[in-house]
Amino acid sequence: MLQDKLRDHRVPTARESNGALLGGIRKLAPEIAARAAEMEAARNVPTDLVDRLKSIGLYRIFVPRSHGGLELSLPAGLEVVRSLSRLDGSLGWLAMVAGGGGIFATLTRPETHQRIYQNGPDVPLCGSAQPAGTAKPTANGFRVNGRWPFASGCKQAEWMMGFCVITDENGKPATDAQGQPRVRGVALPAQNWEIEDTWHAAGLKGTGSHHIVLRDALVSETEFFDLAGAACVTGPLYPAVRQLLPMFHGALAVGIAEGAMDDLATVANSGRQQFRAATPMRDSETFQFELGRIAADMKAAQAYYEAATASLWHHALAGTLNDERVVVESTQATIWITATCVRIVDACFELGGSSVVYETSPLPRRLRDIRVAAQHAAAQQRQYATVGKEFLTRSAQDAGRA
Amino acid sequence: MLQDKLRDHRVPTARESNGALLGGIRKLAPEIAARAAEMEAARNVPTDLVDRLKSIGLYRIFVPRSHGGLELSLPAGLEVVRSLSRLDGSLGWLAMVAGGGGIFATLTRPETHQRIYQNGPDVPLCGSAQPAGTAKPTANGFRVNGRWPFASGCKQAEWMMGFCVITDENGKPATDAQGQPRVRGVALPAQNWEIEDTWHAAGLKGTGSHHIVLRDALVSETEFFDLAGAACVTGPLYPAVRQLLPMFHGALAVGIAEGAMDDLATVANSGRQQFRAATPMRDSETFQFELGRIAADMKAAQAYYEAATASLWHHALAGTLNDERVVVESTQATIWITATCVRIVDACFELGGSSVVYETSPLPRRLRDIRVAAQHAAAQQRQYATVGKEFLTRSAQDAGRA
Amino acid sequence: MLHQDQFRDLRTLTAPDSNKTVLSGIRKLAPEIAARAAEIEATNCIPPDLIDRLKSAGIFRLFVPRSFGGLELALPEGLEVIRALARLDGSVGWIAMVAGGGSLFATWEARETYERIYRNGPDVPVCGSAQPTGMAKPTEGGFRVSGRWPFASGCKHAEWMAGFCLITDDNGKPAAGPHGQPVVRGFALPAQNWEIEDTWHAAGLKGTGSHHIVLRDVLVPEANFFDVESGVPCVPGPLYPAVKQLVPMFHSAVAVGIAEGAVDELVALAHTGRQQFRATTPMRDSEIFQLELGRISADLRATQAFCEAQTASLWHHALAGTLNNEDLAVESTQAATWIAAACVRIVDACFTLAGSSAVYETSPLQRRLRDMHVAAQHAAVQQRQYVAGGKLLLARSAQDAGQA
Amino acid sequence: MLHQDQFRDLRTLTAPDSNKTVLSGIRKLAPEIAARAAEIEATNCIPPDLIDRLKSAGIFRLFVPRSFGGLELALPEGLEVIRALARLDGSVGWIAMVAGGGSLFATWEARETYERIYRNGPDVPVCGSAQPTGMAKPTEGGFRVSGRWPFASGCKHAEWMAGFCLITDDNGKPAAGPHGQPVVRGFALPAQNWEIEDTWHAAGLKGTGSHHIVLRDVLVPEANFFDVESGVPCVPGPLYPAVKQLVPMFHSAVAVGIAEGAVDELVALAHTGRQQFRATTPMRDSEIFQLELGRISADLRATQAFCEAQTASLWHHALAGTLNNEDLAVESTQAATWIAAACVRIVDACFTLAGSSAVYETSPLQRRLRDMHVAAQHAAVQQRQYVAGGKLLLARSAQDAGQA
Repeated sequence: MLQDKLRDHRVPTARESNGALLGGIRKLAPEIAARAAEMEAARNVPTDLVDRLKSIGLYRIFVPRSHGGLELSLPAGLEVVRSLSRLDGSLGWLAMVAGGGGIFATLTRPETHQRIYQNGPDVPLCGSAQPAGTAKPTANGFRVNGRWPFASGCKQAEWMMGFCVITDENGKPATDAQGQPRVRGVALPAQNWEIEDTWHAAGLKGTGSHHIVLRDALVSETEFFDLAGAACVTGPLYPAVRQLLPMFHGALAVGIAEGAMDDLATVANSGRQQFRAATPMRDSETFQFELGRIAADMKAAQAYYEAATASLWHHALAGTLNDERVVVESTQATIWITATCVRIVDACFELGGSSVVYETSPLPRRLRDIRVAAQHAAAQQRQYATVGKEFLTRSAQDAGRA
Repeated sequence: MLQDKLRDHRVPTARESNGALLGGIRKLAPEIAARAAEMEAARNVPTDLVDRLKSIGLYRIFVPRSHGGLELSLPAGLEVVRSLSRLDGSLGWLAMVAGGGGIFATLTRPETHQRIYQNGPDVPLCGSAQPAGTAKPTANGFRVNGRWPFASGCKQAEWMMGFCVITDENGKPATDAQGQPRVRGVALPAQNWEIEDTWHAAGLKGTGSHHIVLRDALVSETEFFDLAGAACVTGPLYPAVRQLLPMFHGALAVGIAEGAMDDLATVANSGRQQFRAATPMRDSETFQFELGRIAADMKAAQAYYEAATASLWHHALAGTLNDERVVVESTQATIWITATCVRIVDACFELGGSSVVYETSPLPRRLRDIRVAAQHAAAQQRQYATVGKEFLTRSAQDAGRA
Repeated sequence: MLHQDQFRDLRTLTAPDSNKTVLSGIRKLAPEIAARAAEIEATNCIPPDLIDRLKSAGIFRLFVPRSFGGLELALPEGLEVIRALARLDGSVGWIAMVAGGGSLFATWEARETYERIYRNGPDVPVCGSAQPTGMAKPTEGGFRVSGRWPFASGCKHAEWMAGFCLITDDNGKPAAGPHGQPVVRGFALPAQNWEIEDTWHAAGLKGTGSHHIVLRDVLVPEANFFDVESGVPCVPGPLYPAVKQLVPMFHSAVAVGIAEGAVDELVALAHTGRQQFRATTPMRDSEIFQLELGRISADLRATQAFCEAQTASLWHHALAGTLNNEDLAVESTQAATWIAAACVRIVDACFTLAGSSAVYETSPLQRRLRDMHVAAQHAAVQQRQYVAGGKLLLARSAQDAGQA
Repeated sequence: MLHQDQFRDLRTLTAPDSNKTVLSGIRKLAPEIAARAAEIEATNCIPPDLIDRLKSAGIFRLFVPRSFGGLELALPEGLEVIRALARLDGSVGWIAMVAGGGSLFATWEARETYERIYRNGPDVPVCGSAQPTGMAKPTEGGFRVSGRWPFASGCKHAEWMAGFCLITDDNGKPAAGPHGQPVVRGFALPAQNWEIEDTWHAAGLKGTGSHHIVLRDVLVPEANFFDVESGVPCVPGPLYPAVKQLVPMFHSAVAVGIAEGAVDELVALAHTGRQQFRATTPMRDSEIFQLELGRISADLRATQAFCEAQTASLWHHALAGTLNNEDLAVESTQAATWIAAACVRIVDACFTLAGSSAVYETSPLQRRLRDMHVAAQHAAVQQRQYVAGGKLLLARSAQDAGQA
C-alpha cells in the first residue's frame, strides 16, 4: 500500500531543484555552528545571517513559481528544513516558518498576495495559529485587537498573520451555521504590529517567538482570509495547509535528532574516556550497543518521515490532499516521529556523560530545542485518540468489505 | 539519501508479478484462519495446505526464471511472506523458508542446482544455519555426521541443507588461512536425512522445526557448497544471501504485528465492554489513545521495513549487495523492526483485556509466535553493538571528509 | 530479605516468622512442583495429590481466623507465601492467591454459613468469580439463582464456590436500588451444587483450571447471601473489614513471584555456560548481557520495594482499623497495576535475553512469559485503572492547596 | 508519609523526628526559594544571604557528629531533608547533598585536621571533587600539589575544599602502589588556598556553581591528607566507616525530590484550569491526562519505595556495623542508577503533559527538566553502572547454587 504511494511522486519537480539551497546551507554550516551561542543570547537570528539565508533562497522555497518562488516539491522543501535543523534547531524552526509562510500566504486574496510579493519572492512572514484576537465590524472593515503568542521570526518578518474571532457590533462573538465561532485570519505588513519581547524560553531560544499585538487596528475585508478557503494560486502544495503543516514539524525533529547523533559521534570519536570507565567510549561494547540501538531508532524515524512526506506529496499531486483522514495520518506520523526524536536526543545526551552538561557542548542545546519543539500543539501525544478512532473506523469498513 | 535509493528500484520486475500469488493467498485466508488450531496441534502445516500453497506458487517466488521460477523482486517476494504472516505466523515462517530456500539453492553447484529443480520450480527446501555437523574426507568425498536444530518445514521438504565443520582424516577441525575452522554447506535430497521429532515450542508451533540428522552419510564434493561462494545462476537476488536474509525476518514480524492489530480491531468493533469499564472499548478515549499510539508504531515499522527492503533491492540491482556494511544495515533494520513488532503485539494483547487469554482468540497465538520469532539469532538485540561500531566508523570518515 | 526484616515490626499481632512452617513446607515441595510443571499445564489444573500436599502445608488456612483454626497471618507474611509459590510456578501461586482471597471473601457470609464452611477445619478451598453474571429471583426461603461465571480458578478442587448476582423482581427483571442502580449481591454454595464447564484453554496460567461455573435455577437460601457494599465481616480481625483494598496486592504477590522465578531461570541458564549462536563469549561473560541483567535486577528490586511498601501500608491500616477507605483501594490498585506492568517487562526481558533455547516448551522461561502476560490481563491490574490514580492525585492536591 | 512511618523504627539511635526542626526551617524558607529560582539560575549560585539562611536551618550540620555539635541524623532522616530541598529547587537540593556528603568525607581526615575544620562549630560547608585530577609531589612536611578539579559544587561558599591526587615521586612521575597501580590520596585545605575558575555554564543545576577549582604548586601538610581505601574515620558513629556505599543514595534523594517537585508543578498547572490549544476539555478533566498522571504517580511511588527501601537497608547495615562491604556499594549504585533513570522519565513525562506553556523560562517545569537531565549525568548514576549489578547477581546465584 505504502509502496504504491512511493512509486512515482517525485516526477513533477526537477530533481536538483533544492540542490543550490542545500549547497548554500553547507557553506554556511561552520558559521552557524560558531554563532549558536550568539543566537541563543540574542534570542534571535542575527540580521546578517537572515540576509544570507534570504540570498540563498530560504524564504522562497514554497512561494509559487508564478511569483518568482521555487515552489519546491514537499519532500525537496522539507529537506531544506531538515538540513538547517540538523545544524541548529532555531534556524530549522525559522526555515519551517519561512516555508509555511509561503503556503499560508496563498490563502490571502489575490490582491493581498500580489502586495506581499510585489518586490520579489524573498519575503519573511510570521504568524500565530491561535485565535487570540477579535475583529469587530465597522464601516470600512473591522477593528482588530489581539495579542498572539509564539510569533517566531517576528523581528525579521515583513508581513504578519493572526487569527481572530469575528464579533458582532457589540463585540459578542458571531457564530456560523453550526453554532461555532467564526474564526478568520488577518494579514498585514509588519509595521502595523507591535512586538512584545516575551521570548524567554527553555529552548529554540534563537527563534524570537515573541508575542505580536494589534491595538484597535482598522483592517479591510481584503486583508482577511479563511483557513478553509481556496488558495489564490494553483499548484499541488496550496489547497490544504492543515494536512501539510504537521510534517514540517517532523522534518524539524528528524533534523535535530540527526544533529544530536552527529554531536555524540564527535564526542566519542574524540577518544574521550569517562570517569571510572575502563575504556574510551568508542571502544566500550555497551556504548556501541546503545549507540546501535539509537541509530536504529534514527533510521526508523527517517524512514517513517520520508514515507509520510512521500504519501502527502502523492496526495498533493493526485489532488486528494483535502481530506480529513490525511490530517489524521499526517498528525499521527508527526507525533510518533517527534516522540522518537525526543528519545533519540535524550539518549545521545545521556550517553555523552558528564562532559556534555556544559553549555559549550551542543548537546544541551539539542536537548532543550527538541523538548520545546515537542511541546507544539502539532506534536502532542493526546492526539493519538483521534488516530485510534480513525483506525477503528477504517478497520470496520475493511471488515465490512471483506 | 534514502530518497535517492527509493527512486526507481521497482522497474525491473513487472508490477503485478506477485499479484496472482497474493490473490491466491486472499482466497485461502478463511481456511487458514479456521485451521490455525489444527496446525498448532499437529505442529506442522497439513499436507493438503502445502499442496495448495505450492500450486499458487509459494515455493517458486525466488527460484530463478531460468529454472521456471518467478524470481520476484525482493519487495514483491517479501510482500508474499508478509501477507501469509499476517494470516498466520507459522505459515509466514514457512513462506520465509520457501523463499530463502530458493536463494540458498543457488549457492550449490550447477549440476546440483539442476538436480534440485529437475521436475520444476516448486521444490520445498529446508535447512539449518548452525554449523552443527562435521565432514571428514574419504576416498569418494566426505563422511558427514551431524544433528541440526530448527529445520523448519522439514517434513514437507524435498531437499535439506546443513552446515559442517570440515575435519582432517582424524576428525580434527581443519582451519583456513586465517586459522578459522572451515565451514561448508551440504545439500542432499530429503530421503538421506532423518527427522527427530523435537519441535515442542512455545510459538510458531505449526512450523515443524524439528532436528534433522545425518549419520555417517557419504557426501560427494559436488553436494557441498560455500556460503561465501558465487551463485550458480545470475540475477540480482543471488550474490549475497547474508545481506538479504535478515529482511525476511522483518517481513515476518511486520506481518504478525499487522495480524495482531487486525485481531484487536475485531475485538473492539464487536462492541465488547470490559468488566468494570464505563463504555465499550471502542468508545473509550484511553483505548483510542493507546490504539493510536500502537497504530503509529505500526506505521513506523512498516515504513522502516519498506525503506530497508527498497534499499537492499537497490543495492541488488546496482550490483553493490556484496558489502559487509549492507549486512550491518540489514541486521540493524531487522532487529529494530522485530523489537517494535514484539511491542505492538504485546500492546494489542494487553488492550484486548481478559477475553483474549483464551486460546480461541488468535491474539495469544500472535503473542507466542512473535516472541519465538524474535529469539532467532537474526533478530537478537545484542547485534546492536556491531551497528554502533559501524556508525562510529562512518561518522569518523564523514568528519574526515568534511 | 533485608526489606522483610524492616517490615517485621508491623506484624506485632502475629508471632514473628509465623509463616515459617508454611514456607519450609513449600521448600520441601519445590523440586516436585518444578518437575511436574508440564503435567500441570497439560491437565489444566494442579493434580489432586499436589493439592493435598499444598493443603497439608497450610495454603488454604493462611488467612482463616485463628478462632476457626486458621493461621490468620499478617498480610506481609501471608503474601510472602503466595509469592514464594508463584516463584516456583505461576499457576500454583495463582491458586494460593485464590485460596487466600477466597477465605477473605468468605468472612462476608452470615455467621451460620461461615460456620458451615469451616465446620471440619480451616483447610477449605473456596473459589468464585467476581463478575456479576448471574440473576437471583426472590422466592420463598431465598432466591432461585441462574448464571454462568467465568474465571473460577481452582473450581475443580474447591469445596465451596461464590458468585455475584443481580437481584431481580418476581418477574426476573433486575431490581433497582435506592439510586436506581442494579442491586448486586454475592452468595456461596457447596461445590456439589455447581456445574463446571471445561472452558479453561488459555495462553498461560494453564494450571489454574479457571473454568466457567454454572448454576441453573438453583434454590439458594437467604443465609448464603452477602452484601458487598454495606456488609460487615462475621468474624473479628484486622484483615476482614475491607477486601477490595487487599486484593490488588494479592495479584502483586503473584506477579513479583513470577518475575523472580524468571530471573532465577535466566541466571540458571547463564550458569550452564551457554554461548549463543554467533556470539563471541558465553552469555555470562558478555558485558551486554551483564548490563541488561543489571538493569533487570534493578527493575525487580524496585518492584519488590514497591510491593513491600504498599503491603506494609495496607497492614498498617489494617492494624489501625482504617482499612475501609476508598482512597486506599485506588492506591492499592495503582500499585498493583504498576507492579503488573513492571513484572511483564522483567519477564519479557528475561525471555529475550535467553535466546533461542527458550523457545522450547521444556524451557521454564516461555511458561513464565505466558503466565505473566495472562496474569496481567486481570481486570484488577489493567493499565486503564491508572485513570483513578490520576484523579486521586488531583483531588488530594486540591485539598492540600485548600488547606495551605 | 506512610512509608516514612514504617521506617521510623530503624532510627533508634536518633530521637524520632530529629529532623523536624530542620524540616520546619525549610518549610519557612520555601516561598523565598521558589521566588528566587530565576536569580539562582542567573547568578549560577545560591546567593550568600540564602546560604546563610540555609546554614541557620542546619543543612551543613546534618551529618556532623553530635560530639562536634552536629545533628548526626539517621540516614533516612538526613536524606529526607535533602529530598525536601530538592523538591523546592534542584540546585538547592544538590547543595544540601554536597553539604551532607562533604561532612562525611571530612571524617577521613586526621583527627587534628578534622578538629581544625570544625573548631568554630558544626556549620562548615565543605566541597570537593571526586576525580583524581591533581598531582602531589613529596616535599618536606608534606606535598606540593598542583591540579585542576571539575564539578566542585558550592565552591563559592565552601570554607574547606577537598581534592584527589596522584602521588608522584620526586621527579613528578606517578608513583606505583604494591600492585603497580597509581597511588591516589585525598586532601583538604581551607578555601582561601584555592582558586576558582568560573566554568559552570551548564544546561541545568545552574545554581550549584560547580566550577573548577585549582591549586598551583601549593604546599599541603601531610596531616591534611587522607587515604581513601584503607583509611579509617577519625570519629565514631554508624555513618562514617564507608562513604562509597552511602553516596549513591544522596543522589537518589536529590533525584526523587526533583521528580516530586515536577509532579507538584504539573498538578498545580492542571489546577489552574488550563485548557490546551485545540483540546476539548481543561487538562484536569481529560481522561487521557488522568491516565498519564496516574501512571506518573505510580512511577513516582515505586521510585520513592525503592529509595526508601535501599536507604533503610543502608541504615540497617550502618547500625549493625556492616556497612563496609563491596556488594553493598554495588547494590546502592544499582538502586541509584535505576532511580535516576526513573526520575528522568517522570520529569520528562510531566514536562510533556504540561504543553506549550512549559516552554517559557518562567515555567518551573522546564527548569526541572534541565536539572534532572544534568543530575542524571553524574558518573555515580550512569546506566553503564548496571554491568556491576549484573555481575553481582551472577556471582550471588553461583554461590547460592554452590551452597544448595
